[in-house]
Amino acid sequence: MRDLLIPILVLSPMAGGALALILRGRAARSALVALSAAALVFAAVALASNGLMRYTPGPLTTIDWNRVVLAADVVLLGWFLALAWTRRHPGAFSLALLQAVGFAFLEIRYGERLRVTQGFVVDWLAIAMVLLVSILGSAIALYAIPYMDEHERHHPGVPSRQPRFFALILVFLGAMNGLALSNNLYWTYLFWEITTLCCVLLIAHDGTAEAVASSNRALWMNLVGGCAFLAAILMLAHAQPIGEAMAIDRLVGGPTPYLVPVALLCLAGFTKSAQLPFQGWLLGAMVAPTPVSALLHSSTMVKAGVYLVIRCAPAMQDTGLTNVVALAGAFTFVATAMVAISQRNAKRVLAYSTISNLGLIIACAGLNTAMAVSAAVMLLLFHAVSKALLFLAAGAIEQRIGSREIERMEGLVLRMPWTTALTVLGVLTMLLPPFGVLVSKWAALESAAREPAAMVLFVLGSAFTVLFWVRWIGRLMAVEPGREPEMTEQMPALFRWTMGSVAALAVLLSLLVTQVMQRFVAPVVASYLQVGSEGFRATVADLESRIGSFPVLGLALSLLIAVALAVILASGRRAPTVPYLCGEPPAEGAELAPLGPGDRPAPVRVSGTYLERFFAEERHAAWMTVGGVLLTAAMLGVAAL
Amino acid sequence: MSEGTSVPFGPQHPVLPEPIQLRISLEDENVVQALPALGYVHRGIEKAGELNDFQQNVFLVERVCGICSSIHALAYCLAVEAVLGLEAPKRASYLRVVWMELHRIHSHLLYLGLLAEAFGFESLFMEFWRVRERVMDLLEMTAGNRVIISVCTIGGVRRDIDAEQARAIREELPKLRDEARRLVDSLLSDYTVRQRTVGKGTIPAALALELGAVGPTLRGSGVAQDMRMAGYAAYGELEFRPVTFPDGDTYSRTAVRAEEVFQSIDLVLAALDNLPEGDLKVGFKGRPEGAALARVEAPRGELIYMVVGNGTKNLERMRVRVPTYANIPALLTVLPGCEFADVPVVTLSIDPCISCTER
Amino acid sequence: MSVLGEVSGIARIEDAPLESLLDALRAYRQRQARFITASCLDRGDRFEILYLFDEDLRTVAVRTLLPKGAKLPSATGVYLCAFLVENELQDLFGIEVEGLHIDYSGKFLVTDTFDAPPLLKQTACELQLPKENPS
Amino acid sequence: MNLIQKARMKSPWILHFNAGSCNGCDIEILSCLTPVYDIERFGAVNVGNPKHADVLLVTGPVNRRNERVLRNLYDQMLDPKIVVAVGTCASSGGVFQNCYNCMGGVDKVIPVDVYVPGCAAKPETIIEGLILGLEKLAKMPSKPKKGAQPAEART
Amino acid sequence: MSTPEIAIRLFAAVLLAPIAGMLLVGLDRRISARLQGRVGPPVTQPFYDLVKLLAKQGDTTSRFQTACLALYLASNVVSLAMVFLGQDLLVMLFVVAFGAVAYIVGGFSAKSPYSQLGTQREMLQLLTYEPLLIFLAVGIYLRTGSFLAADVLRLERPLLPELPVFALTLVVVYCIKLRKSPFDIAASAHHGHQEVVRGPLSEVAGPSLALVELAHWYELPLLLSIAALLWATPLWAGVLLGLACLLASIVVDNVAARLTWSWMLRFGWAVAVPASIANLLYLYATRGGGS
Amino acid sequence: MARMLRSVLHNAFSKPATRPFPEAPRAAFEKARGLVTFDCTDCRFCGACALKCPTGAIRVVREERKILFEPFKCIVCGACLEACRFGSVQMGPERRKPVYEKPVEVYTKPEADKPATPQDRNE
Ligand code: NFV
Ligand code: SF4
Ligand code: SF4
Ligand code: SF4
Repeated sequence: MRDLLIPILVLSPMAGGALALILRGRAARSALVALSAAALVFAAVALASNGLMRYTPGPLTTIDWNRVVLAADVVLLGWFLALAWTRRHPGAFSLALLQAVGFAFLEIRYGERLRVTQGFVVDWLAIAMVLLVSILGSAIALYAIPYMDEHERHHPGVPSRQPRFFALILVFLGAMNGLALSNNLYWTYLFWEITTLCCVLLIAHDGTAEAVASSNRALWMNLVGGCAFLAAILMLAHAQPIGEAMAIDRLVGGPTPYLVPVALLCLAGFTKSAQLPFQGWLLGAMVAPTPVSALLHSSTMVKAGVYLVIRCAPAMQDTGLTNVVALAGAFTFVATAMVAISQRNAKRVLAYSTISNLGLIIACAGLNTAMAVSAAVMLLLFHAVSKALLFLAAGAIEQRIGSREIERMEGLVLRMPWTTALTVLGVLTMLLPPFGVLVSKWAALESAAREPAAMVLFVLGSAFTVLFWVRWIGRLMAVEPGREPEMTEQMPALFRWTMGSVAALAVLLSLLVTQVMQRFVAPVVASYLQVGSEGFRATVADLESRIGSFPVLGLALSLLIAVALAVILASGRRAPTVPYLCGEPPAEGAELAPLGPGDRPAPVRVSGTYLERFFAEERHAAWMTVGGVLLTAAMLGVAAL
Repeated sequence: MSEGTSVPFGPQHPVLPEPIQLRISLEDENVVQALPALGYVHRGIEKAGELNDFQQNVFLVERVCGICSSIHALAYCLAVEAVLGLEAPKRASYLRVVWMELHRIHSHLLYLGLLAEAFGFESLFMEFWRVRERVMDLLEMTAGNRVIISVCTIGGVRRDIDAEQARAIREELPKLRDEARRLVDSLLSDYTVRQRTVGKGTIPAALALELGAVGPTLRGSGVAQDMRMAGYAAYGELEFRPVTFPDGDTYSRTAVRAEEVFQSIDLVLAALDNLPEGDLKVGFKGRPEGAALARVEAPRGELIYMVVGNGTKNLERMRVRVPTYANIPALLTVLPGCEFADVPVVTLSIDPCISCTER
Repeated sequence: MSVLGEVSGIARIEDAPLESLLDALRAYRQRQARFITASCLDRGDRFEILYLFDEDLRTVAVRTLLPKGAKLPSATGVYLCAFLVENELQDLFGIEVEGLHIDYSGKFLVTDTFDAPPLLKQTACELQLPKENPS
Repeated sequence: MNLIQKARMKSPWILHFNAGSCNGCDIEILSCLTPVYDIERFGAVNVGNPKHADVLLVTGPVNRRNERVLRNLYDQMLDPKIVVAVGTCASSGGVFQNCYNCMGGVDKVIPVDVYVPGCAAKPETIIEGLILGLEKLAKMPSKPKKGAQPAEART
Repeated sequence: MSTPEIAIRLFAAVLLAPIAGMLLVGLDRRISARLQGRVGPPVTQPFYDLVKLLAKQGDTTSRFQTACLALYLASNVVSLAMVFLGQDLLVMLFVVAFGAVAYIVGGFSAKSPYSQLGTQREMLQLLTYEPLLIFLAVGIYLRTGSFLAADVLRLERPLLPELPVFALTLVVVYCIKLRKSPFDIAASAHHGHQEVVRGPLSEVAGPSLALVELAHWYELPLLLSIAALLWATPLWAGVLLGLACLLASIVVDNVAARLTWSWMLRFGWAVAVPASIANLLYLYATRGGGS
Repeated sequence: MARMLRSVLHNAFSKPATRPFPEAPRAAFEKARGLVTFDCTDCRFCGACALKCPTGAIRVVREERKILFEPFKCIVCGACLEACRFGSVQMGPERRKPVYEKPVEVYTKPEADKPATPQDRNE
């Protein structure tokens, strides 16, 4: 049974995806998605309860798995080449070509060294990742079923592209699990590239010019990452003996002499996580249907990048590299949080916030202390859940109001009370104590306290963060002038269930933050940083570090009491009243249209503030890119020295 | 759904002492349009002026506005006197100057306080109004009332300033000058005040003239025009040079009014020094027939009364054109481009008086 | 009905027929005379409208006679600031002004609670005058 | 005097509305706030917002356009509240008796609790009027009467 | 800390501190008045205001905003209690931010446009003072080696000499939090002479407004105790320091005009934040091996 | 800001400008225009005062030999005073006090035994 878990996690969704392509009926497809989801959740939970293990699949009848991987790689690279060619994108084509050449060279020159004995190693970090992918991924895939029906009603594609869509989603889930579990750079590379391919194809799903252009940008940027990944493999293969070259646990288990490959892997991670200067593709990717954004672009695929960096952390300890990584992450954190303030498009806000949080995770990984890495892992978990919720909610909103503009969501609470409530909850779990993301942020701040640069950047970034979140919920709660409340919010049942359960998960995880710490995070840190108690101590009530403590239970209780109090206080008698409009009474029938010049009713309206004067993207694009380029270059440079 | 923000500013708004509504359209707190809605203080005084006895009208026009009240009375009286062919006695003309200038001091100090209040400088507001109380006391002492002093009448003045009172005024005004000097210096040199006023609502001289701006609003744009130069009442016999500041912004307009406080103090003292003996008013018989126009300088600028008599005790027409009326177009032109926070400041910078405007 | 003769305080009154009114105003504008205001008198079957200008502290005027019921061409094209007073003419005298820059359509100073424009002579008797003590 | 009554006496928050006055009384109201009269001694604050105010100080004879504004402001104030008509024209229309656009006093539009005489009303008189009004305010019931409509629905 | 001690401290934070806060709010108004040459209200004025507001009939504030304001009040209570219990300063500041967020969201939920405009400015105020406070906490950490407020009390020497900038930034924070010029851009303290009327509170009435007043009674002691951390030994000196900051902010209020939000942002991020950072860098540079 | 600082500090350390009102009211100015009253001893009920009054605050009922005066209409202008040739209108410097209800004061010629006091008649 144990041995079946990993194949189930990796292969069953892939098989499901293949079937979805073949069985094109809606019912069959839904059933497949549901089945795969069930299998994934089950297997992931089983994997988690089973704990640490190693697993190497035996040969498939007579064929060595490595051959399968090789074949898959060849297909994949060919696909990339074809894609770049048909899309007439010389940059992407050259990158794909470079990779193909490099790969051929690798196979021909070092074919032997690529074989490893330990195919999969299950540690707590991997488990955490698999849980994320499987549980959130399943929820999102289920959510996508009604979503895509509605989506096709808005974007009639003839014939329906849903089979392809779900096939890609399912394949992607398998690949993500593979990526998390594989202990073999060579295999990881394959999974890595599969996620890229799924991502690129899914971005182009709608086939509009904008979608294709965004997809192209994602393609070439991720191919840069692929090249870096491949270069790392090449260098390792060149330098290391057979049988060890590709084993991740050996490479990053502790300080390593192979710093340049590690730096290259970090670079690959940066591209996948859309860190500066690669932020462009993730922003463009927002044209994809929202489940794609939720799944790939916030909670899972982009996490692959930071996952890789966290994995690499032990190898970088006490090197210049780790400092540069920290700096680069912190830089992304601040810069993107700042620019997010000027965004009027909810999905772009979410995208920027995602990039920003990933930056923070990377920065924590770069800080590389037990506390910092704990913070990174916590953030990885909590952010994924909250962000998935937010994306799902944003999708539901978009389908209902036909826009992603925050301004159009003004007063949404009157029109879609449930979705709005979930959105606000999502934001609050991102923003406020005692919820998980904030606990992680606290951990991040405390772990950065001794590093001036990181500290300052963390503080500034956090300040920006508050602004765009609050502004968004502010708009949602702002009562739009003249709009009558329509309390008839119909939501597909699957929306309600998936969003509800993700929301529940977000809250639950937050309440159990000490448990999460003990169960997942502490073992992760202990297992591969080999530092034991240096991180956080979790008692029943508090999360304690050497330099501070977070009274999780106390605050949760206070919050509970406060909310109860608030409800009581707010339930008193209310006298109806018209809003204060400088004395002019509103005209008949229009609540917020007081009489204006010439006694004509003039509607009142207040739009949100986006501080474009200070934070417009264009104003900052140049130095953000330059900074990103310099920092990534510095990363490689420092490693080489 | 329209982009941007549209809010009413007034009629009842805490920074507005008077009801007027400005419909403000904003983009990210920058004003793109400001449209006024007036009529909240329109009473119909021009019509009442035709329905009343022309002598009672003096009391009515005083109440067009409580801030420049005596100047309305003066302008009306000058116009009616012109129709009737009267000339007020010398002493009355000098007394008129005294009271008009005291009134101007109170009005300008009031403005300076309100402006400070508009940008939240509460202590300065308090200080200016504290100093202003000195003038109010002088007014009450000499005229018997604080704001509506009712001193002018057709043919002269209704009250006298005796030696005792003149001495009191001479004693009080230098004290007031010292205190006001200190405050005006604080105001005009203050960093935060300059932040809020310099370059805000700039009306270039050409624009000011084109839009018909008058008074301190015009002089704040560097145009030396002041009806007192025409020499009505006793102004022709007193030394007088209009105060101007060149920049046309809120700061300049404020500076003009601030300096005019001192100019007015000098005028009062000079008028008292030269106060001739003589009658307070001339008697008259008959009813106004014919038309006359009187232009005087109210605190906010040129005030015009046109009186058309038809030989009865009721006038055929009483026309009032007040300075704020002339300044509003300029204000509306410079509001777009300001920040929302500047709206009250720039609006107040023309020292708008809506009750004058709407009569 | 008569019109104003000499007006003490107005240096010169220039008559302009309705058709050439705007040209007359334009001439003042060219001379950079400052527009003061317009002023209207109800002369029975027509209105006597004076446009007042300032030339170095002297007052000069352009007069036009507007038959009741006729439309008055707006001066806002020449002097923008005339929009206030023209709206007032619409309100208080019921004169229709054509081409008004910002038109409050008769609700500039008053809300429509009057049967007749209040500043017309005949309206006087329609206003109840509370001369009597209500007691 | 119980605590609530005392608190009401000592914390009158003022809303001032100029209902078409000549400004004479308005500037006298403003004077009350300034150092020489300083009604903050009695806890009075000019809040400028009907929702916060206990005392509505109205000046002016009320005209046909601001009538609706006055009514609206009055309605927006929470009970208990008092209205003080400041100045002759707020009390009765005063000198504006022949003016076609005037309503002739605040009590033509909303109930007035205290009339303050004077044209312009002097600051001292306004203060006396305020205190007189507060005595009335303090005695108003603390709980809305059974079945009484809240502020908005009345009038 | 023993249970009785915790109880005593909680009692002090929840019941005694607000009384002191009330008197301080009253004192604030009185001092302001004296600076303006007036007599001003009695020191117990806030108490009467509160009682009066509570006795207002009906409440026109929306349920949601009232709830938000209650949360705001609660966050002030909790954060004050956290300081009194010697808890983690960062977490305490997060709790403060929680309150600010609740206050802001409440302000957005009101229909009046002034509430909305004022709340947007409130948000920018948060953006201005939030980093200053966190930097202060970091500064304290750098000398005590801990984020726990309790550890400050163990120091032998006062922190202020090494953290001078933070006393100044605290005055800025006081001005913002207490709605004083030049930073009373979202709503002025007591008088509504503001282009956005009372900002987020424009629609808040009666008993709901009382919640806000009450919240201020906690806010002042909270701000004072933050200042007191800079001179915690002896504690009375810290309290004096807090009072001095308060006094400074009152004086600043009376010698400055209200400036605009854009000025505030520029000032905050171009002057106050860099100054804080400079002080922090000094602390980093001179950090002893011991901490 | 520095100059303002001097001012406010000066204020802080000197006596406030606030007048102690209502505890110790200041004496009215001698010539202040305040309370208008009638003394009908010499009144001829000629109506001149009512005619000149710009607000219609006075009504003279000749037949009943009464003067009805509405003080809350009066703007204290003094026109009646100037109009009366018999000195029957008086104006004192004291302020009129605020009231809950607007009174109408009725003045009649005093009979030999009754003093000339107004009788308040509330509407
Ligand atoms: N000065 C003045 Fe007036 C007049 N006339 C004008 O706009 O204040 Ni009320
Ligand atoms: S009572 Fe007199 S001073 Fe007061 S507003 Fe009326 S007219 Fe003006
Ligand atoms: S008071 Fe004088 S004016 Fe009036 S009725 Fe009597 S006598 Fe005539
Ligand atoms: S003082 Fe004036 S308003 Fe009063 S009664 Fe005499 S004339 Fe009438």
